[in-house]
Amino acid sequence: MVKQTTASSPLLQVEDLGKTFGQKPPVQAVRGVNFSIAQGQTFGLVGESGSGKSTTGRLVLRLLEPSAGRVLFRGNDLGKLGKKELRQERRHMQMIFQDPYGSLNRWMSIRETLEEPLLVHGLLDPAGRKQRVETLLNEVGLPKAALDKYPHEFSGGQRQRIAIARALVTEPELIVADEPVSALDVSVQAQVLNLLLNLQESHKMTLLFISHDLRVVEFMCDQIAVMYLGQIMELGPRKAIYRTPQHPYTRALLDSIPGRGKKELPRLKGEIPSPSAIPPGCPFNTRCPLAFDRCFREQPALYELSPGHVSACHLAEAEGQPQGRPNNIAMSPGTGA
Amino acid sequence: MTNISQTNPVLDVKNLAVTLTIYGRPVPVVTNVSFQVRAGEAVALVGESGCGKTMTARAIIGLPPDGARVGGSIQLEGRELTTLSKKDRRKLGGSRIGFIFQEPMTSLHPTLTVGAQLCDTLRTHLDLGRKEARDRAAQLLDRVGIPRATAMLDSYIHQLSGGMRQRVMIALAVSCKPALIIADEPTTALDVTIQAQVLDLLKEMRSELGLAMLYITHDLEVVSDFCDRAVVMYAGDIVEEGPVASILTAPHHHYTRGLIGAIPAHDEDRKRLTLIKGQVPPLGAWPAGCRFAPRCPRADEVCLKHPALEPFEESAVRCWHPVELKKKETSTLG
Amino acid sequence: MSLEQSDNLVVEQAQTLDSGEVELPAAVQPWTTWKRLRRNFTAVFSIGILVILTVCALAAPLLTNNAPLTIDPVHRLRAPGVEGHLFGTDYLGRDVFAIVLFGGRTTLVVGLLVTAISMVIAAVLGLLSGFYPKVDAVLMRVVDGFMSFPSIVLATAAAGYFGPSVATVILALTIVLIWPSLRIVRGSALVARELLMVEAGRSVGVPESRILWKYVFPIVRAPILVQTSFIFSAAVLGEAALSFIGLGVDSKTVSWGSALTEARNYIQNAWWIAVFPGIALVLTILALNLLGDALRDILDPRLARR
Amino acid sequence: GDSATATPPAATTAAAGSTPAAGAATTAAAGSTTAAGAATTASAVKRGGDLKIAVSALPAQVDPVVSTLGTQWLIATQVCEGLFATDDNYAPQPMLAESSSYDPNGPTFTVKLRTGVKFQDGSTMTADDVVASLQRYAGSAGTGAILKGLVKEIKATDASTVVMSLNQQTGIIPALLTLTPAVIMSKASINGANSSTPVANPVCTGPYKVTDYKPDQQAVLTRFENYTSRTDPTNGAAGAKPAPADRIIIVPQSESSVRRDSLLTGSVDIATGLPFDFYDALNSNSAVKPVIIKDNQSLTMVFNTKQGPTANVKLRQAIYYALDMDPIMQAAIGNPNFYSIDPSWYPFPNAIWHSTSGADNFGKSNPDKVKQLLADSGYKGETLRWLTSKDNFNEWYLPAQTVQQQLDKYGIKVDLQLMPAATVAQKRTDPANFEIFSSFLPAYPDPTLIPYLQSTFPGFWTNSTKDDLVKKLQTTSDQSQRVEIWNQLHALLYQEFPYIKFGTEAAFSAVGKNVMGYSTSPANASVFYNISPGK
Amino acid sequence: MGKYIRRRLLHALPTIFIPLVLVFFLLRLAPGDPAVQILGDNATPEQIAALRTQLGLDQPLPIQFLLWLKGLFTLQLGDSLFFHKPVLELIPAYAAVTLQLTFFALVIAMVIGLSAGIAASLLRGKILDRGIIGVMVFSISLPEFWLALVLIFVFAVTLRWFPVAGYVSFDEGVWASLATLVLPALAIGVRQAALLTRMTRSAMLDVLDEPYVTTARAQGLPEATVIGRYTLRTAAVPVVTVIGLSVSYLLSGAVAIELIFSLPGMGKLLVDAVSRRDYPVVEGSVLTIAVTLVVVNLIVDLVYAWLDPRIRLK
Ligand SMILES: Nc1ncnc2c1ncn2[C@@H]1O[C@H](COP(=O)(O)OP(=O)(O)OP(=O)(O)O)[C@@H](O)[C@H]1O
Ligand SMILES: Nc1ncnc2c1ncn2[C@@H]1O[C@H](COP(=O)(O)OP(=O)(O)OP(=O)(O)O)[C@@H](O)[C@H]1O
Ligand SMILES: [Mg+2]
Ligand SMILES: [Mg+2]
Repeated sequence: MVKQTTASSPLLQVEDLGKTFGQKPPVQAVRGVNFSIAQGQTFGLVGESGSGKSTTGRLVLRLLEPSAGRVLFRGNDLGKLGKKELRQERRHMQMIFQDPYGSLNRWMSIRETLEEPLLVHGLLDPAGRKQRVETLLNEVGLPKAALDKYPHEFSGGQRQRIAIARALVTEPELIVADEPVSALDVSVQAQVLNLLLNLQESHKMTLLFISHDLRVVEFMCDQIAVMYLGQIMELGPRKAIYRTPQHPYTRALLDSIPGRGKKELPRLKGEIPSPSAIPPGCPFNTRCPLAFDRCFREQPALYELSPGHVSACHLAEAEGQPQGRPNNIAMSPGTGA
Repeated sequence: MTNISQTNPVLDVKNLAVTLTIYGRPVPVVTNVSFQVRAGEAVALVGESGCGKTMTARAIIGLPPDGARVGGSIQLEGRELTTLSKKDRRKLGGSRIGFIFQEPMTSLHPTLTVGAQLCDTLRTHLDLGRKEARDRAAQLLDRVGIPRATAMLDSYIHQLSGGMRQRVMIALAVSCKPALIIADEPTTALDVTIQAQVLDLLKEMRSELGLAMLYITHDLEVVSDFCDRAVVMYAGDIVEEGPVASILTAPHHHYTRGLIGAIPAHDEDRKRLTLIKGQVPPLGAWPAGCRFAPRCPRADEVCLKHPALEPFEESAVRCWHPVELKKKETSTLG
Repeated sequence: MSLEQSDNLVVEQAQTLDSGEVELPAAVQPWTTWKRLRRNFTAVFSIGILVILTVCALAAPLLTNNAPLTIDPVHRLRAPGVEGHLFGTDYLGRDVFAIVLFGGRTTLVVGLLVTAISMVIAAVLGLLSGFYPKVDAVLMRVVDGFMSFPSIVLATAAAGYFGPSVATVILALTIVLIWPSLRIVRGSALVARELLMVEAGRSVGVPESRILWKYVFPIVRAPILVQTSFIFSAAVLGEAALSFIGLGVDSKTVSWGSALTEARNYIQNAWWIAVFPGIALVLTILALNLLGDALRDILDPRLARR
Repeated sequence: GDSATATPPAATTAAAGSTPAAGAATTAAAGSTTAAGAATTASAVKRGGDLKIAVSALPAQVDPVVSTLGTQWLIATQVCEGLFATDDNYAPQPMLAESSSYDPNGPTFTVKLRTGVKFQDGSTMTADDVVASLQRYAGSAGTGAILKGLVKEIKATDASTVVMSLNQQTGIIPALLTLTPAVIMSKASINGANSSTPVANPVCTGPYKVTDYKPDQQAVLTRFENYTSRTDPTNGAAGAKPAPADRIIIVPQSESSVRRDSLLTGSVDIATGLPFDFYDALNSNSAVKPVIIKDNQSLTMVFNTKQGPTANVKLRQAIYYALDMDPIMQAAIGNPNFYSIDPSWYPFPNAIWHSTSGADNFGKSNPDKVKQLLADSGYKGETLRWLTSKDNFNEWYLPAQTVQQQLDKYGIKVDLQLMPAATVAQKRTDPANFEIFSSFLPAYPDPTLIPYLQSTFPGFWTNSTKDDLVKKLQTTSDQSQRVEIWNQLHALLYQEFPYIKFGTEAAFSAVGKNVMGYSTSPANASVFYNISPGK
Repeated sequence: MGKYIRRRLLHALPTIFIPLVLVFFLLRLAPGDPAVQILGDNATPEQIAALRTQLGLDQPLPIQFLLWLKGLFTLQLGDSLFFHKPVLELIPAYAAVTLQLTFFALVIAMVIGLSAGIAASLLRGKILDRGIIGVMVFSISLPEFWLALVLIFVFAVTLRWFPVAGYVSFDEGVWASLATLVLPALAIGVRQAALLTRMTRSAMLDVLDEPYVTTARAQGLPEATVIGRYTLRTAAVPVVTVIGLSVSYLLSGAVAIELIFSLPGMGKLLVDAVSRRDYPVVEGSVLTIAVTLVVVNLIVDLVYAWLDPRIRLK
């Protein structure tokens, strides 16, 4: 049996989540990630390519088995659900993918695509399904005539609308959007972002929004987590992250946004190391312009700078309170090498 | 067109038109494109996907796709390229024009070493021995910021990270000290941090070699502190051209305005983005008049006629109803 | 014998797919396939040839009064046109025209059944193999084993058990031709498995069986379709090859392959015995190969220029 | 044992000879040859050169003892000799024997050997070699068993005399010893090998010796210069062996059109075992001569006489009288030059064993008789299973098909079951599997050697009269009496019909225009040592 | 690399083992008795039974299988029932012929296939390209045995350029040996050439469309360098696959050609052995073919690795 959540507890709670792919060498894609998202919030995950954003998103929806940690959704540990229960639970959590060309089944008409989640979850009768699908299509701004067409007949933006409609059709409580606009042109991106905002308001849904584009994340999210090498480097409310970023990585990222050259720090050197060879100490130590000897020895804990704003940097120690749980990676196998 | 340097243009494109043959039917992809790039100047070619940016660039280097017809005139350092023999034209590539492609992973040879590829270009255009070419290649790699340059000569492209690959690409493009560099979205595939590094490098190379640069991008902001002028394309047409600063802050064409409005602004409470409604018309289905008219908030009957690119304030605009500068103050831009 | 090497292409495709470097045909859409097919001259041309040959085979009793097996030793080796024998008679006095028509029935039936059976088996096993790594590990070894097994031994053993017959030929060819197709299907399934849309389906909660059928099968359908025509031609050639080494259909049945084989001593003195079934055979294989190429163009834009 | 694959003159090994017309042409061309009928004289042919022969297959090894398959004896036929050899009329003549005689009081059979005969390794043949060879032969399968049954003991009484003590009187030993497996090899080369282990390099006395042997590639036979030839005139395998060619090179070419083409392009001198349809083209080509070996073998069907409908003699008779032989042979052979409608179970007309006894009005159907016999037989339309194979298209399949058509008219149902020849050979050993199978039968040096007459032969014909006659045939030594017994047996076959003969088939070879000295007799069609390439 | 090869060979074990087990049971379960085949039909049942005992064929199948397995692991494949020679002595001569034929056919296929394929790709859409495609599709559609007979008629019988059939080994004269192999090699090589043409052309076209070729051209490299250095080598990877497949096909698939041209190769040996039920020879041939295929595949993989550093440096 799946319990109902109480209004106060967060909708989604991620505890010590870790994921290691393969064996030789193990790729530690996600390590000791903790966060929670309250009902109706938009939570942003940013970071460079390979920092583990998508993997986190997939772990949250349990499209991947975590190697460590657990995901509580509506108070239930997803890991404890049976195969069938999990499948049923999926109607409450949906995903939007980056590539609107690849994520739609091109052999299914839009009607089939949109009805499928209802069908497989046995929701509504045929008339009800039809009704619901048409309403949703209208909401995402597509004409009814679209129903009997196939994905290839639509542009990228339109397809992303269809993907959004599919994600919404079972009225889920959580949507994980993995770079939903990265593949789109600016003008279309703006359309989709506006649509997402509108829908979120009207459907009161909770959004885990993944993007590498700091401008988009800033625009969309209430809470933002900056990831690096599978770990959260800094997490906090949008204003805190963008106005008073603490972590050198966050600051460097912000500095790199094109056209907004205020340049607090020197340019980041080099590139993100491979997640199969994570440097000891602070994972960012290879590129950090402010790194000092401790960073090479010791994994920084998460320090709370202000309520809800935490940073995993030794430099934050002075300013912040160590949080209950150190940001350590003991739970993900294969570390220590 | 007013406040650019008065030197002779390195690249002078006039009335460039590219027509492809699709299913046996001629389909225009680029029409009436004219612009100039002067020495030391960086010009941004901006536009949404499919508007013909890459096609323009490929026409300039003389490598349009099979079955394409190229019309108009292209002059490089005063030499007309379109009438050159294929062979002579080919020789200009790599020596006078350097080209940087979007995807370094696929644009560099997967089974030849980095050094071999560099040496090939060097030895084609410069009279160098094997050893000299190799030394030169190592210097180049070093110059573009690749550590352990000599060792890297023997590595393959798949052994390098994305940023390194693009650095190699840049080294290749500047290897023979060309007059002009055409960079086709060189940072689109890169992370922001790496993008910033690469842009820095390009900036350095430009000033160091006095290069003229045509920088193709879909993101206006990327070029704001990098390019001098911007040429905005829409559906094969240039719709606006002018100094980057002015285009970013005071766009005259409704399309340019829309593009800029669509970029999420910094540090504002969430409010909706300004939108361009509809979508880019597909190839072969361009409207007869102003191609932006179906999406334009200001469109009226006049717009059924194709407008010319007319000077307007400090820019040039292809619009019957250009946005005037004074109104700009109240616009949404931050 | 060309039956082992059903077609190099077949395996060659399989290998490209195996290596996973194939992006899926972006434009493969059933609803456009037909339109593209109609626009493709080669496809229309080859389908035309196949239709004509098939109709001739089906309408054989209407087109000729002669039964293909009626031996008439008195009228042996008559040249074409003589005594009402349009294509002449063979060394037993059988009407070559009738042999070509009725032989087409056998040959086309062999081709059709071999293709159908082997493709169905290959499709099912290939899908399973592509989707379930454990099945895959076992099955791929079996495939390798079978592919290095000389088909001649298999054909002989089959002929030994069941006696030479159409069914035996079909059995032998089917067993030989399953494997390359299986590898192709598996290759596509491996690619399909990694597709975003499959993950998207899962994320929505679509059960695995439906994923296989609704998401993955349509993707492997395109290579299967292309493969079909190559397998068909391999089967037709294989039947001829089996006939040649004496393992073909029984002599109660005529087929192009057996006709060609029996005609091999007459190339120099009675060319018509060899030439007419030969033309029919070559035309069929030609059409099938052309169709295969055309289908590839149509279904897989990446390979469109081949 | 099936005749199909049984003896040296079987169709598959056929060789040289000349039609009278072609023979005449040779005479004219060569200027010195006198071709009298089938045989040519040794002195007439030109010496020297390589004689190249294309055959469909070479035996797996030289040693003939290990197999009863006639095709496996091809090389031994050329390089080895027996105590006796057949002439062109299948009559046994002494070869390594000087003389021989039966002694009814023993009974014994004594052979005096020629003296001074050299083996190919230079040693001289003695009675010990003969005893060793014959004992090994007697232990072998097939005809060897017949010898074993007849002979109590084989021993050498002196260096040139071999005495066989017999279990009973018999007249068949010389004929039996003309068979290739009965050839004499040096005891040293046999080296104790048993009858089923082949001798790797048999050392014989023949006019050629094997110098290179690759079964799937070629056999090179080089003239044995110390060959001790007989002095009596050449006649088939008997008499003097002139060995005109320096070397005989035999190459296997399984495709008959390829054998023909090899001949046409001059890369071989003789192409054996050709389809009859090649005749016209070869006949009109001046570079080659077609060679028809008439009366080579009988085409037959064999009944299951043990069980099932065909165990009923009336049905078998009905079937016989339902058949018109000429259409059957015409369908099988095509060209009337290549077959004859001849009832004799001994197909060669010149042989003393040729017989028409019992066969009245052979070859024509008799519908009234058929109906009568069918009614008598109580045949109720049971389907008769006929095992046949496409592997022997002309000899098995085509006759079967025509017979099926002919029987159909009388309501006799035949189900032709096609399978590989190997499967037929196996299936027919079980009487539950069939009613009829296809077969063919060449001539044998002696009628007692005809495998059909053994009751173990599939068909399982057992008949006390037959057994008596066969026994008498074996134990009588007087030739004219034996012919008489054979005629009785022949008549019995035409009453009981354990098998039906359709007609006699020729074999067909072709030779280059200069080739001389080949035999057109089926008895010696695969004897190559008297042939000259003429170059 | 050594480790890689070892792993590959280990993987290949089932590839060798499966066909062997298959052939063991197929042969023994199919009707047809080697004893009958050896002795001929004139042998009596007792004699046949005796021979069966001698050959061990009277034992129960599982026992035979175990004995056979034991033989296999000690590489005692037994003697040919027909040639009475150890299989391992018999096969090399036949394998040598097949290898020569394969080699020549491959040379023909590669010379024609590679040059036609490259020419067609460089002239894509032009008349020559279409002509090459036409000839290629036609060649693929010809049954090999048919082509062989036509070749004999034209080149051996009519023009007399080459012998009709037969095999002359190298030590008997290199030219004579080559002459005997030309027609058979052509007869099977043409089809392989056509397949190779198709693959080469498409591989070349794929590579010519690769951005890195555009880069090479944009860098002003001469066309000869662009094709020779930047295109051929990468295009070679799929082509090598097809060559590998051709080799595996030629090794066991040339039965009809070997029969027609009377070449004592593996195909002929196998067909004969199967029809004679010469079990040890069939098993030995299957083993030989399977092992050769494994080696061929290994070589193909090594060539891949040589051609493509991405594989080599993994
Ligand atoms: N199925 C997998 N098997 C092995 N490694 C994987 C797998 N999925 C992801 N990884 C690795 O895990 C790391 C994190 O990947 P992830 O996709 O989560 O990053 P991301 O932050 O989403 O990056 P991007 O911006 O490129 O999408 C990467 O190094 C990736 O190569
Ligand atoms: N070889 C080709 N054949 C047919 N159409 C082509 C070909 N190359 C490009 N096109 C089409 O021409 C149009 C212009 O393409 P181009 O590559 O110049 O666009 P772009 O502005 O560079 O876009 P992007 O930002 O996506 O790179 C597009 O619609 C594209 O689909
Ligand atoms: Mg991602
Ligand atoms: Mg582009």
